[in-house]
Amino acid sequence: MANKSILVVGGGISGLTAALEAAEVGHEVYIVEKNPYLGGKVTQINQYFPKLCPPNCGLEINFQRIRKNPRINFFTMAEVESISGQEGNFDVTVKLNPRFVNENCTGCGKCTEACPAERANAFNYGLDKTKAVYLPHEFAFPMKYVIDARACKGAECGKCAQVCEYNAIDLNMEPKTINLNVGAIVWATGWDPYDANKLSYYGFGRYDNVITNVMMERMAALNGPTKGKIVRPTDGKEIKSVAFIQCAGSRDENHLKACSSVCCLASLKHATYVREQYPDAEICIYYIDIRARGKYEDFFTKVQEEANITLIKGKAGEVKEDPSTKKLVVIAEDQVAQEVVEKKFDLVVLATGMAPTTAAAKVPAEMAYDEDGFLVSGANTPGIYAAGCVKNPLDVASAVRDATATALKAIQSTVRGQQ
Amino acid sequence: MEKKIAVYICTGCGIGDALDVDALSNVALKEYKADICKTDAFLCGKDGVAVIKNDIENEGVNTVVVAGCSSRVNADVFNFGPNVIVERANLREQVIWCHPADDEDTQMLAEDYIRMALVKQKNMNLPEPYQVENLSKTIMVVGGGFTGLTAALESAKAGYRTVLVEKEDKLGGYVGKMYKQVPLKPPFTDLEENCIPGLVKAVEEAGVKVYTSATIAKTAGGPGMFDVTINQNGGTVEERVGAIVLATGARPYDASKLAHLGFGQYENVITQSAFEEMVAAGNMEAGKVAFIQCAGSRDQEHLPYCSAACCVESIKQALYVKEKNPEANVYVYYKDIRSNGQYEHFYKKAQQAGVIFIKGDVTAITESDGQLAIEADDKTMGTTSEADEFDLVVLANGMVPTAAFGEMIEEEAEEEAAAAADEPKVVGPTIIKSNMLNLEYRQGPELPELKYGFPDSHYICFPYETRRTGIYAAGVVRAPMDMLSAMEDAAGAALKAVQCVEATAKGEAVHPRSGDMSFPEFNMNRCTQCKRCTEECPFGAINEDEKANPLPNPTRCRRCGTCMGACPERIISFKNYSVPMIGNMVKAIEVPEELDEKPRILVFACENDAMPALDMAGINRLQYNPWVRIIPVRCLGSLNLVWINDAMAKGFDGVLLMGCKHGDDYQCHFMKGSELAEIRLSKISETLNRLGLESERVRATTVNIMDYDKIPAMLDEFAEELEELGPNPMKDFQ
Amino acid sequence: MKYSFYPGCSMEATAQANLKSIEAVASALDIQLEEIPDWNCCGATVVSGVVGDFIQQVMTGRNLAIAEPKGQDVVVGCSSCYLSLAVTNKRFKEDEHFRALANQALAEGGLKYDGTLRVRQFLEVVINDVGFDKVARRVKRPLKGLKVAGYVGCQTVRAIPYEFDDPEYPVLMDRLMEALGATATEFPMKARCCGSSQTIPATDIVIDCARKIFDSAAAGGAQVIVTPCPMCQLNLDAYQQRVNQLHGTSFNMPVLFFTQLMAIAFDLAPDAQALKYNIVSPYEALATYGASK
Amino acid sequence: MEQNNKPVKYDLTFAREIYSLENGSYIKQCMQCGMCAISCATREIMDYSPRQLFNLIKLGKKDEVLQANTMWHCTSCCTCKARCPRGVPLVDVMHDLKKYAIENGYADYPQAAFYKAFWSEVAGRGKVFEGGVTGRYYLIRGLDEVKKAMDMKDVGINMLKHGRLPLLPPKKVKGMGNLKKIIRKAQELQRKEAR
Repeated sequence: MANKSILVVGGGISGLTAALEAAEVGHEVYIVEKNPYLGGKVTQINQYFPKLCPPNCGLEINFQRIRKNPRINFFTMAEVESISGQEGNFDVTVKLNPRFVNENCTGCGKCTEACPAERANAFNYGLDKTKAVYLPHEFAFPMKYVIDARACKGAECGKCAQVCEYNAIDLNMEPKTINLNVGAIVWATGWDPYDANKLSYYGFGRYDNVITNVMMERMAALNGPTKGKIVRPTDGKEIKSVAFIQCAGSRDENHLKACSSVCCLASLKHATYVREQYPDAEICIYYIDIRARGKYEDFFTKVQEEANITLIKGKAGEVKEDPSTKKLVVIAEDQVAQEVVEKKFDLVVLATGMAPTTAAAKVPAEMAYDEDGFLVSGANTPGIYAAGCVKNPLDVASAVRDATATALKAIQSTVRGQQ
Repeated sequence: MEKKIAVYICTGCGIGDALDVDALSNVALKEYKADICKTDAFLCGKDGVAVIKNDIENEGVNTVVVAGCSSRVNADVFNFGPNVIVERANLREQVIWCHPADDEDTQMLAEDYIRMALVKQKNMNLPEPYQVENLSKTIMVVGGGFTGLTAALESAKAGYRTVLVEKEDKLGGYVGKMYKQVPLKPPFTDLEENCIPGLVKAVEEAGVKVYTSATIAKTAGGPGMFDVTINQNGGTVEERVGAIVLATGARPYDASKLAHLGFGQYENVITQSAFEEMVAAGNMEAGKVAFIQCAGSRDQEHLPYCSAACCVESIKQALYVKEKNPEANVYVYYKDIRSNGQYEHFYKKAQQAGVIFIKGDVTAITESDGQLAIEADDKTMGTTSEADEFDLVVLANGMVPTAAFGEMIEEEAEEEAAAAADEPKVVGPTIIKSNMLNLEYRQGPELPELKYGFPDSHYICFPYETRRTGIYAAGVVRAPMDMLSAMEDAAGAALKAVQCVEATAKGEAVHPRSGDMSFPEFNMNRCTQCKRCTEECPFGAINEDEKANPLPNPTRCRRCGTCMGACPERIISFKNYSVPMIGNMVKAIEVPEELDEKPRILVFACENDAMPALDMAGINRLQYNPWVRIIPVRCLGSLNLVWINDAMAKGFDGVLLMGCKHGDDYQCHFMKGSELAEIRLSKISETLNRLGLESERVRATTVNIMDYDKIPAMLDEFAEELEELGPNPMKDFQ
Repeated sequence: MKYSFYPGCSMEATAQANLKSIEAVASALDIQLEEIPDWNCCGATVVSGVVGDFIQQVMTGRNLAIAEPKGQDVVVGCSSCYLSLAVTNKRFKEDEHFRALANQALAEGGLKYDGTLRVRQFLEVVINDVGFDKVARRVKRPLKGLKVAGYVGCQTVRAIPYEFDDPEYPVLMDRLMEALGATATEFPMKARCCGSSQTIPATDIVIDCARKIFDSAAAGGAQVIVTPCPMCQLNLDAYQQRVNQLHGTSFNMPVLFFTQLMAIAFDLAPDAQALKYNIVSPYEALATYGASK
Repeated sequence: MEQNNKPVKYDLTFAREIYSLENGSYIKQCMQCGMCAISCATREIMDYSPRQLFNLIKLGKKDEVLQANTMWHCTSCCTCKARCPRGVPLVDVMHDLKKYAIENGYADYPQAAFYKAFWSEVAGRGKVFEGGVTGRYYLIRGLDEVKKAMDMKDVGINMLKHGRLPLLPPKKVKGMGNLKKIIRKAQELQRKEAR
């Protein structure tokens, strides 16, 4: 007898969607998420294109759906260690990494006030710091604190444990392993921003005013490191000009071979962020092709009209820094003008693309991957499906569509397994 | 149900330090005669929960008020099963975290929230699900092209009886006529054989009931009970189905409108589909071919949108030419090559095959001796360029959804409109009579369009959100997309259809209030046939009889309460959400006398965006005016004007509605809720003025979830303005 | 640690200092270099422009074919030769059609190459096989306070991009200099072109490129430039005076092979330091570190 | 590029010839991003950026392409090759264009003479001797170039002084006969492949 339950690996927008859609059909679902919170990458996005609406809005609804649905079980700080068995009957071991904060946590925040240690805030891509015991972000679901073991001074400090009135801190928490038996698996571990350090000609990592598109999202976000103000990282001052460099890693045989699909629209959206804060700033987008497919074309048209941006057809070749002013020079061949142009900017944003998480960490099962490491769905092991950006570089709406479709595939596996 | 009410006040997270808990208990026990009231220092802890459970099991408690943190947290902890009503009074996020401790105003606020929670409980009942007789779990797919076949196959594979209706005599649609298809799998470089024959076979083997040469004459009923009349071969067939996938596809843009590209003028300027058929028939002999992208698309004069599929389709067709004759000269004129995602590999493949890509606007197409010449503004060459001796020029002429063809529904009868001319009115969505579903819906026979005729979802997070419950559009009828997307879309829509029939069977709502078992009930005795409910329902759930009586279809309903808010006679209510329930909550709030100089502001906040934003203000410890009392509503669309009356009569100095953004980029999860509320409000301003109440006392604002930083100013400024107006003159009349 | 060694033509003429210091440093680090017998010119980047890549790669392949029976990694001391050998080797490994054709030609000389070897640079061997720690332990006279601009140049890191270090902003040679006790300076031009073999036909290009490199090195406060590449060393050393004449600058920036600096830090004999070949005199800058004539 | 108003006309004949060169077909996959134009160490003095050159090839502008200094100014620094997002090995393509230009009589640039001199030296001795290359170069270029060389004589003298210009060439490759046979065979195979 096959198991009708479904394991979803990855609790980002794709994983959440796949899990919720399957659970709302009536299936028992387990979500395994490596972060201490659900929501994945979209929690770090300020606004979605083309509506410029906040992702937390949709997440809030999805979390409501989880709260109300007893068929959904989720594990944060968890990772799948092994998979055995076959479609309809998979045995999965899941490692639960220690949070050092137990279910007693009420989210009151006293521990953070007491904590003496700091850590770089990964949620804001290192643009600011949190205490070693921290709430991942204010919309975090579940709303429980977590301790970063690398930053924590350990039991001999123990200040957090002393102030906690609810006995919620357990500095000796050990990893645990649990076993699940499921009928189908949806792998929705998403993507990582491509490592911009590898694009040395753009100076990321050497020039602080060169940032990536995901950092731009944090900077523009009210709950980000600058409280939503877009500024020059070197001095926190207002900007007068900004360049967006498209295909920073994508469409590139040396980096990500595929097009990441979303970066053009993301940069157009970022242009609206900048324009809202700086009515007179110069905004330049360096591109090869502007890929605003389907009805997103309307957004492209609208941004061109309203945000007064300059589009330069020509991939930016290099970024140089003027060491005295920290201004950046972007050099590119403007192909319409047929000339090499050098322009100065206060801020350069690299539109880094999507590297599938499976480029670095494979599924512990027989699976196939394409040349960039994107997971091929159901190729070798029936019953294990890829959903969302681990399969194709997708925008959010498409990832949700894909995840919804994948929920059905997973359900089919549990039906097939029964026959 | 005889209610046995217990109130549990949590004193943890600083609540006990900031508030006089004994006084709170007194409100519960003395004022409201709650059966039990207990306090606990750590209510969400094991021991705290055990206390509640013990009272439920041993004391017969069936109605619980948890006064502590927000309902956004610990929902699982305070869930005591389907037979226990649980209500939360938010003393943490919305009281002590945003107001000073040990303060008279803060205490009054907390006490009011206890009162409101108790009143709310007294006025609510456990919902009983709406059950349908002769329920069908059959999935009907309309359209037998690539998307429709895929959707049908996917739902059949999930174990559901599936019916497929196709208007042509043959399945396959647009893709069926193709020579080959674009790659749908890694490495995304190779042309694939046409999948339609295999798909048709699989659909037949999966037991899908197929109707070809068939159209839908009528679709009546609602989810779980759609009664569909199918016209086929002069006769009719009836099918009862549970949910519907609309996959009627798109049509190529009318090339006769592309005379500027030589179509109609030169025989050898043809469309993408004509080329496809030519190659499929083996009649393509051309040695020199040009493809012109965006022929119609991305053009404000024609199709302002990008048709999404044409770039990869033209790359494919260019490869046909190269496959047949590697020496052939093939040119593609483009604005931007949109080979998104892994289709980048496909683009490169075509380049490697020797296809020449020219970024340029075609400025002229001419013909001499049967051969065509193209002049273009060649962008990367920095000059005007020419190429000639083309045997064929293929126009990538984009797509128009089948849902866009037909007459638009006219607005309501003229006289009615005239009569109500001075009343602002919400403009309903556009519905085009495209003759596909012929829904027996009061609001029109097809899915409402979003834009350009595509009946798409407006939500990024919820692409299958539909304004006609149980009917999901998929493929290129929904939005411009390529085959890979359409394939996924078909399965996604099939899932939603399956989900809808399952939820309907249980009497549950589907998204966004999935799982909600409540539904609106109508006290028809008092109905005045005003049609507000039938007009305003965002989901077309309510039909009308000839006498304009509303005929609710609960399985279409999404439980937003818009009908309840619209009804001037207040005849519509849910078991756990009603006009009196909220009205009594308003009345339960203590409004101090004028001399006390403690004004009161009532806030109706949308529970989807405004309530979380208010919580966030608390989490960030943002301090705001303690005069406000916040009542969450399902949607501002459910706002009934009588509540404003109640508030004014009670002596509130002002009322603020916090709803979602409306307009083109609306955020309301029920489409028009906040907009409707504002319109309703505008209708009473005159009345208010007449009563000597300044209409500025009642206003609406939009709040999104990330506006929490603006909330203190929003409330404080409103309070200041109210102070300038002075106290509500009705205050001491009560 | 035993390797086959391909010196390349320049080691016998303009870059004798390279050969001498490599040999001495290798022996100080227990690296055995066995010269490939009767090696021939790799064709550099020039021959392909006259007769095409195939001929050039076949010629280069002859060296690999001779070395193959020993099975040892082939170490190259010249960046340009490394480019030829590494790219050719990659082609032998990856392109079957090429391998078959090239072996047809090699057969004329009784040779065959199956593509089994690894081609490496001396710099990379020092870094990866010896390691910074062992190098640091071998240092006798730390180059404390010496500010070094690590000029990696082009082909060292771009022959096979990412194989060894970042192709445009390499850092490993800087780390090596630090292991010697020196300070690596900020040097944005560290991997930009010196003009290469344009020396003879278009000297202007070299002068122009060299000027930019000196500017950048000077701005970072460097006292000396080190490089692994004979062509770079020659252009920057021999044309420095010319740059000064034409641009009115006054650069006095000794340009050394990194192995020369290692020889100094290892306190090896003057012959191993091979400083006499340097045109811009390094003695003054290096006097305190024991640079000897 | 063309300044008159007449549109330039696409003719793929020349492009096909170039595509047939050893690395020529890579040109086809250029997506006109312009990365190469920025990468080049000598871009300021190039007639056309590599991207523009590829465009001209596509257009069929044989004279413009073969008379261009672009490939001759290439220093083989490999920056463009390392960066090209489409994986076009530009340095190798430049080799082909140089070879093609020489073979088709478009070899007026001094670099062409240097290249030929270098090759003669290698083909004759199996190794390169800078003195030999220089001598051969001036033989090809003639007296004017020698005059220019005299301007540089201080450079040469300095090199001599520091023992970096041996007057006698190093020994030839011992197996020169075999090497020549190998090269002859390779040339034969190369011709066959091109067909």
